Amino acid sequence: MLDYVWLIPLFPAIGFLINGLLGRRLGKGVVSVVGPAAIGLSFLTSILIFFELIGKPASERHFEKVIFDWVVSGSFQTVIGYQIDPLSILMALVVTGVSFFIHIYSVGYMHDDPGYTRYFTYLNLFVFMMLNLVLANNFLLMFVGWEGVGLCSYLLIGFWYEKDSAANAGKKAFVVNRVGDFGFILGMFLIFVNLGTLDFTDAFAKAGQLDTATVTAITLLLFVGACGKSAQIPLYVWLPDAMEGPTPVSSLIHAATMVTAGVYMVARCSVLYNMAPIAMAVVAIVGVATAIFTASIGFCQYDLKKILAYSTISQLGYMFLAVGVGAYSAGIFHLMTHAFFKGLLFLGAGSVMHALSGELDIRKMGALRSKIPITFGTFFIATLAIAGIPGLSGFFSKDEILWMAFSSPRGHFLLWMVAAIAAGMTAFYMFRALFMTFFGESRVDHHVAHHIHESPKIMTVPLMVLAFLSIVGGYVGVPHVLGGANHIHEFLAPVVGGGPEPGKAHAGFSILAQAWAAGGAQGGHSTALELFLMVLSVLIALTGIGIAYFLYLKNPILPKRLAEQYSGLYRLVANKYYVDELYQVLFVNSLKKLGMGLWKGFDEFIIDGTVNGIAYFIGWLSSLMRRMQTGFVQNYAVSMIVGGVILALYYIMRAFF
Amino acid sequence: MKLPDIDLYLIAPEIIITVFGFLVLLVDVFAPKGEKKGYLGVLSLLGVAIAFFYTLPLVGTGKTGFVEMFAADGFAIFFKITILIIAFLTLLISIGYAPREGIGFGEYYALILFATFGMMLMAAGTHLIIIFLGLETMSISIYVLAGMLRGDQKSVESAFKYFLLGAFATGFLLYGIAFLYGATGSLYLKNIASYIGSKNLLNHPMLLMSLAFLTIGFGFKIASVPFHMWTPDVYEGAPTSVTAFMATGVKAAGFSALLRVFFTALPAFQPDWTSIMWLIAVATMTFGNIIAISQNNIKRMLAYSSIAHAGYILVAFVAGNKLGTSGILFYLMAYAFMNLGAFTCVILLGKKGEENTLITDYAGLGFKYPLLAASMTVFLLSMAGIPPLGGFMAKFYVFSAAVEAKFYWLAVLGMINSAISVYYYLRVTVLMYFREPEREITGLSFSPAPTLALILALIGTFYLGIFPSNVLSFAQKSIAGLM
Amino acid sequence: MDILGIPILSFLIFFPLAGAVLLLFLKKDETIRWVTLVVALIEFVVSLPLFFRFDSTTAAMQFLEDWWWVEAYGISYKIGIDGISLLLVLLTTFLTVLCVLCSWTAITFRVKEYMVSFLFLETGMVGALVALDLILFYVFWEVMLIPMYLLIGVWGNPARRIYAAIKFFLFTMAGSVLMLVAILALYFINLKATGKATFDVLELYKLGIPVGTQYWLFGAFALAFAIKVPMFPFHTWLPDAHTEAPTAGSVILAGVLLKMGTYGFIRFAIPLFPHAALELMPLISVLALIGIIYGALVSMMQPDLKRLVAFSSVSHLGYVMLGMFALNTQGVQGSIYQMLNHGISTGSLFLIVGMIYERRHTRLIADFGGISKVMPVFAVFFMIVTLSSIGLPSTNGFVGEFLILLGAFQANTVYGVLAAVGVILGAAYMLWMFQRVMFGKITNPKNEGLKDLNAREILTLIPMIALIFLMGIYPKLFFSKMDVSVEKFLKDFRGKVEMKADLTVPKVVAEIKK
Amino acid sequence: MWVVPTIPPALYLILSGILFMIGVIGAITRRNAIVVFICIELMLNAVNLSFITFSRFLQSIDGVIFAFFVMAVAAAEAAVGLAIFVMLYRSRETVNVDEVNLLKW
Amino acid sequence: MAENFGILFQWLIFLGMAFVSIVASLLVITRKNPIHSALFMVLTLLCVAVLYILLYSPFIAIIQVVVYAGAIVMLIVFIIMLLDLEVELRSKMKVVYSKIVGVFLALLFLFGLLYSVVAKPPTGEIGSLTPDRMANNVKTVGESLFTDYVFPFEISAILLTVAIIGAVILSKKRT
Repeated sequence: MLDYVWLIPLFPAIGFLINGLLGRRLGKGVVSVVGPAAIGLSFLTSILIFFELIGKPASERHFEKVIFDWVVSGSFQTVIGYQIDPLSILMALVVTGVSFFIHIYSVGYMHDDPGYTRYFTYLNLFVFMMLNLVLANNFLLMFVGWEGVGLCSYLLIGFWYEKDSAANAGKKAFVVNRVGDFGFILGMFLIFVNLGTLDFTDAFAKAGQLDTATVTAITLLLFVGACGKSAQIPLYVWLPDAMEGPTPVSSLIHAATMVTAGVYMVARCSVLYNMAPIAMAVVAIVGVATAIFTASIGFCQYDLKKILAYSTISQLGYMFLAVGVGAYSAGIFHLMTHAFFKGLLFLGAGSVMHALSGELDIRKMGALRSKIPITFGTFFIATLAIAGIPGLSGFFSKDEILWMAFSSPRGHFLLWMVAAIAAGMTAFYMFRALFMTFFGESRVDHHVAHHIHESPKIMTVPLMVLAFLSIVGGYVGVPHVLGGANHIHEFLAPVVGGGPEPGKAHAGFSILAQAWAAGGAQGGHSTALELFLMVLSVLIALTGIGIAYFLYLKNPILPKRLAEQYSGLYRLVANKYYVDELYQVLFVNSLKKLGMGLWKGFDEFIIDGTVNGIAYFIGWLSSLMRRMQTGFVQNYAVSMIVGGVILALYYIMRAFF
Repeated sequence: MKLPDIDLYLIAPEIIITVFGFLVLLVDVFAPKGEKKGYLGVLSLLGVAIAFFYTLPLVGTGKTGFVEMFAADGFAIFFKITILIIAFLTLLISIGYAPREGIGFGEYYALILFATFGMMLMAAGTHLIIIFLGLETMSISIYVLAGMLRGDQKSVESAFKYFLLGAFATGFLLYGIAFLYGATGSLYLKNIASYIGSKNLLNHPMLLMSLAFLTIGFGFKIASVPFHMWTPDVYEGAPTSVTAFMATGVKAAGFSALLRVFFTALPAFQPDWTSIMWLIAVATMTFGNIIAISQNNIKRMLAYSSIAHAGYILVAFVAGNKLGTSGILFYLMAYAFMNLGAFTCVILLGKKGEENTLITDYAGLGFKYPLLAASMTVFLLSMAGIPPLGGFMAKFYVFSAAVEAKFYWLAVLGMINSAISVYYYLRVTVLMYFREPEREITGLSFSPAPTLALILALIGTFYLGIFPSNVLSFAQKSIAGLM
Repeated sequence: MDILGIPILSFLIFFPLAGAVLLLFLKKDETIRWVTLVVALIEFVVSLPLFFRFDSTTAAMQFLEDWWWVEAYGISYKIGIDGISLLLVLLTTFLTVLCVLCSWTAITFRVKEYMVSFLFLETGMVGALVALDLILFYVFWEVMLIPMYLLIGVWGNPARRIYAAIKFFLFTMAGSVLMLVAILALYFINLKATGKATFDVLELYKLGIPVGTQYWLFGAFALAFAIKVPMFPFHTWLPDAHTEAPTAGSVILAGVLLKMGTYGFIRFAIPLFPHAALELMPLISVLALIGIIYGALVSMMQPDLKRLVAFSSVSHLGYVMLGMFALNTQGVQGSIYQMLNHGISTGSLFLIVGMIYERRHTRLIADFGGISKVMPVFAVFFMIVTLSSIGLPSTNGFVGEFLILLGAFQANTVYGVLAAVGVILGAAYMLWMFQRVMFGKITNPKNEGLKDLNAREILTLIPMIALIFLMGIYPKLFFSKMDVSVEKFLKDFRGKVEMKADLTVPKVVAEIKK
Repeated sequence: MWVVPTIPPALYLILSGILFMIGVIGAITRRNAIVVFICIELMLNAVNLSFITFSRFLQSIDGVIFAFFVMAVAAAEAAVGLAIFVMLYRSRETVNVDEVNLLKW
Repeated sequence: MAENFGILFQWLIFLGMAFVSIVASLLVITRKNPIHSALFMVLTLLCVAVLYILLYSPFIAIIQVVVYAGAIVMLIVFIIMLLDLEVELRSKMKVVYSKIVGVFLALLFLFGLLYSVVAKPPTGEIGSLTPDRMANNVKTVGESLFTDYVFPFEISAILLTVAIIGAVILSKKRT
């Protein structure tokens, strides 16, 4: 079965081709079958392969399949080839699985959209590209997927291209991603220049040859790519705008799968990252900073999807924190659980929109819980999961990250602290959204209110499946401290290792970490401390929930008053710290101005001016010189004399020399 | 007292031309009046053709005659062939043009033949008197030809200017010859050279002065700066067929005499003349090209262009090597075809009482008279030096000579000039193809003779561009006796 | 291999010419179109065996023909192809077919003259690509100018076509005149050193030229080619020429004519003057980089679609030059590949712009918006081509761009990094353009009734799209053809550069120093 | 006993040069075309003087012959030139050189 | 002694003629009336003719008087009379800068010219034609013309014919 790994991306590709080339002829019915079925088959294949893989001993869980030579130029040799190992199959499962349900959901959600066929075409293409990304056995093919998903993201964000905001958002996503890709591409160059290969296996095997500076540069550059794709500071700005796309797209691409590609990539390159402590520190810091920064933005948003978007960014920050402290498996674990609950949250939001005829402003919702109970139920589960309530998937994964941030040799107390606060903030704003949407008084527009309805089965079933997964998904990684086996950790260990070995931390935070250790917190690896921190984080989350409850259910007027009291701060946060505006001024406008200046000033004025100037000059000279031709014979004779005198003087001079 | 050996075969072409010249006059006198006199042209053509066939057997003989005053060496033969071709084409276009303008009487054709006779003497003379007399025969014929359109003020003015300046230049030329004679005691070019060599007269002021005088005299005929000033006026005013004849024939003959005198009689002074000629060459190219840009009469533009071409040829002259000299020969041949071709087009575009020589008259011609316009384009592009036309190959040889002689900058300046020249040649094609006509030109008649000339010129232009080998190796062989 | 007893390359050169002559005797526009199409198709079909019969294991010139032209001067009619020119020849014959197709309805007047010019142009292009004799090359090089000049000037956009045509002609002409002098100088240097009168490039490759002289000669060659490419700052003719030319003119200009410049570098300038090329590498690379970024920035602000694409060409060809002057395998191969890519992507872009121009008679971006709605098929094609142009992986653009960047990066890290910035900008301006044209609501009522592409137009675009993907997904097909040639090119180059110590035949030095 | 030296050729040549240049000056200053032509004849005459001088002092006949042909040419030119003047006068009523500039630039 | 006197006499004649010819030629270019110019031209020509005799070239001297002074100048005078050109005397001479420059340059040229004849005497090969053989050179010239120079002589015949044809065709009234 492993040999048929190429089937996994092939099915979506076939689906893409059928829908893309023939979809309009075949009609909606066929498209609704082909689209999800392609993914379903792919999902099925992944499952089969997964089982075959776990049937093997841990050390043999690696398989590569080369399809054909791709770019071959001198010593530069790359192939189209797929590899199966725990990491990639896990990703493939998540991708195909979540995609499958979201496809099904989409059949209902997009049912009346005129671009139905186009939608599924893009979606299949996306899955194909995503699978290339996760299954690739070399950097270049990964990059194909990497850019490919970016393209699909672009296409799907701008799906309703007639809306300027959608088109703009799509373009923004693509360009910002390109900035990230710029780093990725340079990272690849460095790898190739130093190792002579872009093949994962080869490259990681040879990684030992790299010196620290190089490997740091490589990893940092790759991280720039990850920042772009996974919306980390400073390249996160595209993701909130990406909510212009259809909601299932947000769910699939901008929550569950594509945006996590950066995390996957860092995990994939764990060998390299482990060699570059500084880079890891950067990853961790950027991750945690993103987590708290965007969580704070989530406070003041009223657009349900935007809240979820910022939450996504924040959660991605967590994942980076995890991989940054060397807890790759924790990061991937969170990636997986996040895919479930965040996918669910978005689908739920979609369901809400469906019920409210597209309304997204939570100020115009409220008291929906009884009207759309399934949506509410699943949404509620997901919210609990993301808030880190024990028992649900989010709790396990988030808690592992927090613990690793604290305990890992690359970790630090401060990282933990910030992350924990961010977790509390997450709980707060998620519940804020939940409360404002489903509880309290209805603020729904009256002409919408009378036909609020639950979504059809085809939408609610995926919700329920994902809700189920959000609950149980965490049990593959129950930490040892709670008596779990942490299967996922073990499963991934052959690929990402057990993280950096303790004590080997020799740079980055090591000094601080040692100080912390020396400061008496050497219980870092003690069970008690772990449990204590776990409880602490749960408490923080509950506090967040409590505040949300207090502010939005008990005293719904209070938030407004607070906002008025601290209007400066409020405006700052509500306007997302003006980052977009800053970028607009810094990059977009200045580049436009530069472009204009170069065009008008340099191209047309200087270069063309010079060229035309010469032409005009010659023309002018010509019109001047023709006047010498006066028409008077005697002037002509004088001209001859002039020539004669010059000649005569010249020749007589020659007589002397 | 003994008569020199007279070898009439040697001067057979000249004799035939002269005889036909008189024949034309006689036929004209005895022919009934008022009729169309196309046959006069045909008769002249016949003369040229016969002369041509009498020239061919002389190829490679290298004989001299009349006390070595007259040579039938390769150089002379090459030029004679060129000149006869020019005369032939000129006569062909004249058959269409002269009657149209009311000058198609016997004297016109006779004068063309006599001028041809003079040119041939210039090419063949190895004695200064022959060269001088040839030059004068040519000049006087052309003075008259230029003023043929007696009712046309421009034509009269052109003859007047040409005459005054021509006579003025003759004075200088004569002074140069006198000094040559005074310094060496001989009028034979070969003797002059050997005398200079044997007596080592390199710094003789009189000889150097004579160089200056000769440069003025010949520079006038070939229209090099600053002795070029007559060219535009005379070319513009003269009847177009005569202009064509002047632009090609006079220039060719002028160059033949220049080459003959400088390379045969004064090769010792090559280092002396090189740098000043360098200057003249550059000035000639530049003046011609730059002023041509702002012209609005096609004849005048072609006049300036012909000045520029003289400049290109002078580049090869400056190079002074075998390549250059043969390049000049080739150039003049190619130039004859393309320039005569261009003038033929100019003539074909005109009709009685309407010359249509403004460049704006060419607007929209490209699609109205596609073949005429295409031919004109070919000639202009050839003059601009675009391959695969004769003009390109000609320029190629000329500049390669300069490069060979290590006059890199001269070659570069030449090529830059060539690029500038493209502008005004293109201007005509722009008008022909890209613009709508400002006024309708209708009722053109393409009489057979000029059309034939056009075709021949086209063939020549293409032939020299695509298969330059034969003519080039002929030219290379031809200069053997010269240097 | 012979076609009708004529060696294949000669056939390829002169067949279009024969076709053009045939056209002169035809009267009806429709017949003329069909005949031209058939001629172009035959030409293309005949050129295909080149690809299949090409021996990709040798770097030697193949399909060689060698006759004297002007023997006294050593000018020969020597033609042949290697892996580098092979693909460009095919590109030429291929694009010509599409150009004829896309001119079908766009050209309504003087069809005969148009088609004649086009076939004439094809002769020039193929000739220049296969010529192995400098003079022969120069002749074809110049021959290309005239039909292109006419194409722009006669069938161009009325407003500024004359300005554009003259500018095109004079720029190119100005560059090439110096090249002729340099060719001559090279000839005489060779003549003095070896006593052999020849313009045969392969012979001249062997010549060691003193470095000081190389600078001059390289400079003269480089100027001619740089103008043609066009490299910054000689590029200003391009936007005008492209904008004013008819669609097919733009296609062929972008697709093939610009490649003449880059091809000239790789065939003549670099191998003939390796030391100068090496020494001037930073200069050219920096100019290429400026071109990349400059082109992108200026492109961003263009209000006119064609002008935008034209400036994007400046940027793309900057990549080509950068890769070539990386002078390593990846760079050079990428560069050659990018030449093909640019021909296809930008060619298609011009086709597409032409199609929409035919419908709306405007090319101003501001006049469009929301076209996707009314022309969905068109939108798909446009999107794919746009993506190819910005080098999205799995399209052809990516492979070339990536290798170029890689090559440049290996040659000089800074170049690689700066060039990669261009990739970002490329996405920005292309997508912005796409957005403004295709997305949003239809604001201009004139755009509401636009018809989607017809069969002929789709037929024109499909081969392009197919190639875009084929070249993006299975580039080996093409790389395998040029591999050996490129390796030889680089090997010769390195060999010569290392030979620096005993570089010159002493005789030559003495001659030059005089 | 003093011996008067014979007249050196240089003096003749100087005279010839002066006459030539007077002719040149006349030719470029006078307005009347006929006077201009007279001046040109003066130039030719000066050249002839040179030829004869050289002929005399080099003791060769060539100079004399050349002078003879120069005269023939001068006569021919006179004939044609005066005809041109007459023609010019007929069309313009003037033979002033600076009124004849229809053709220029 | 006698030789001395002869030579002295030659000097006198030479200086006198030179002086007169220069003055006359200056008058040629300064007299406003073209007739006067023409007549002073005759004077110049006559002076030069005398010098020719001094240079042992009586043939040329005769031709000078007959052809030049007799024919050409008469033709000129005739034309002046015919065209009635004295009327134009009244128009004043325009001072054109180029003419002043021209005069200046011509003088400069003259110095070059004079330098070149003074710096070195004629260096040409000395022929066999001693002055006494030269003295009756009508015969010598005649012989030369019809032997060695027969071809140029024939050419000059054609030249003159051309001139006549030209003169006739140009000056005849329009048909």
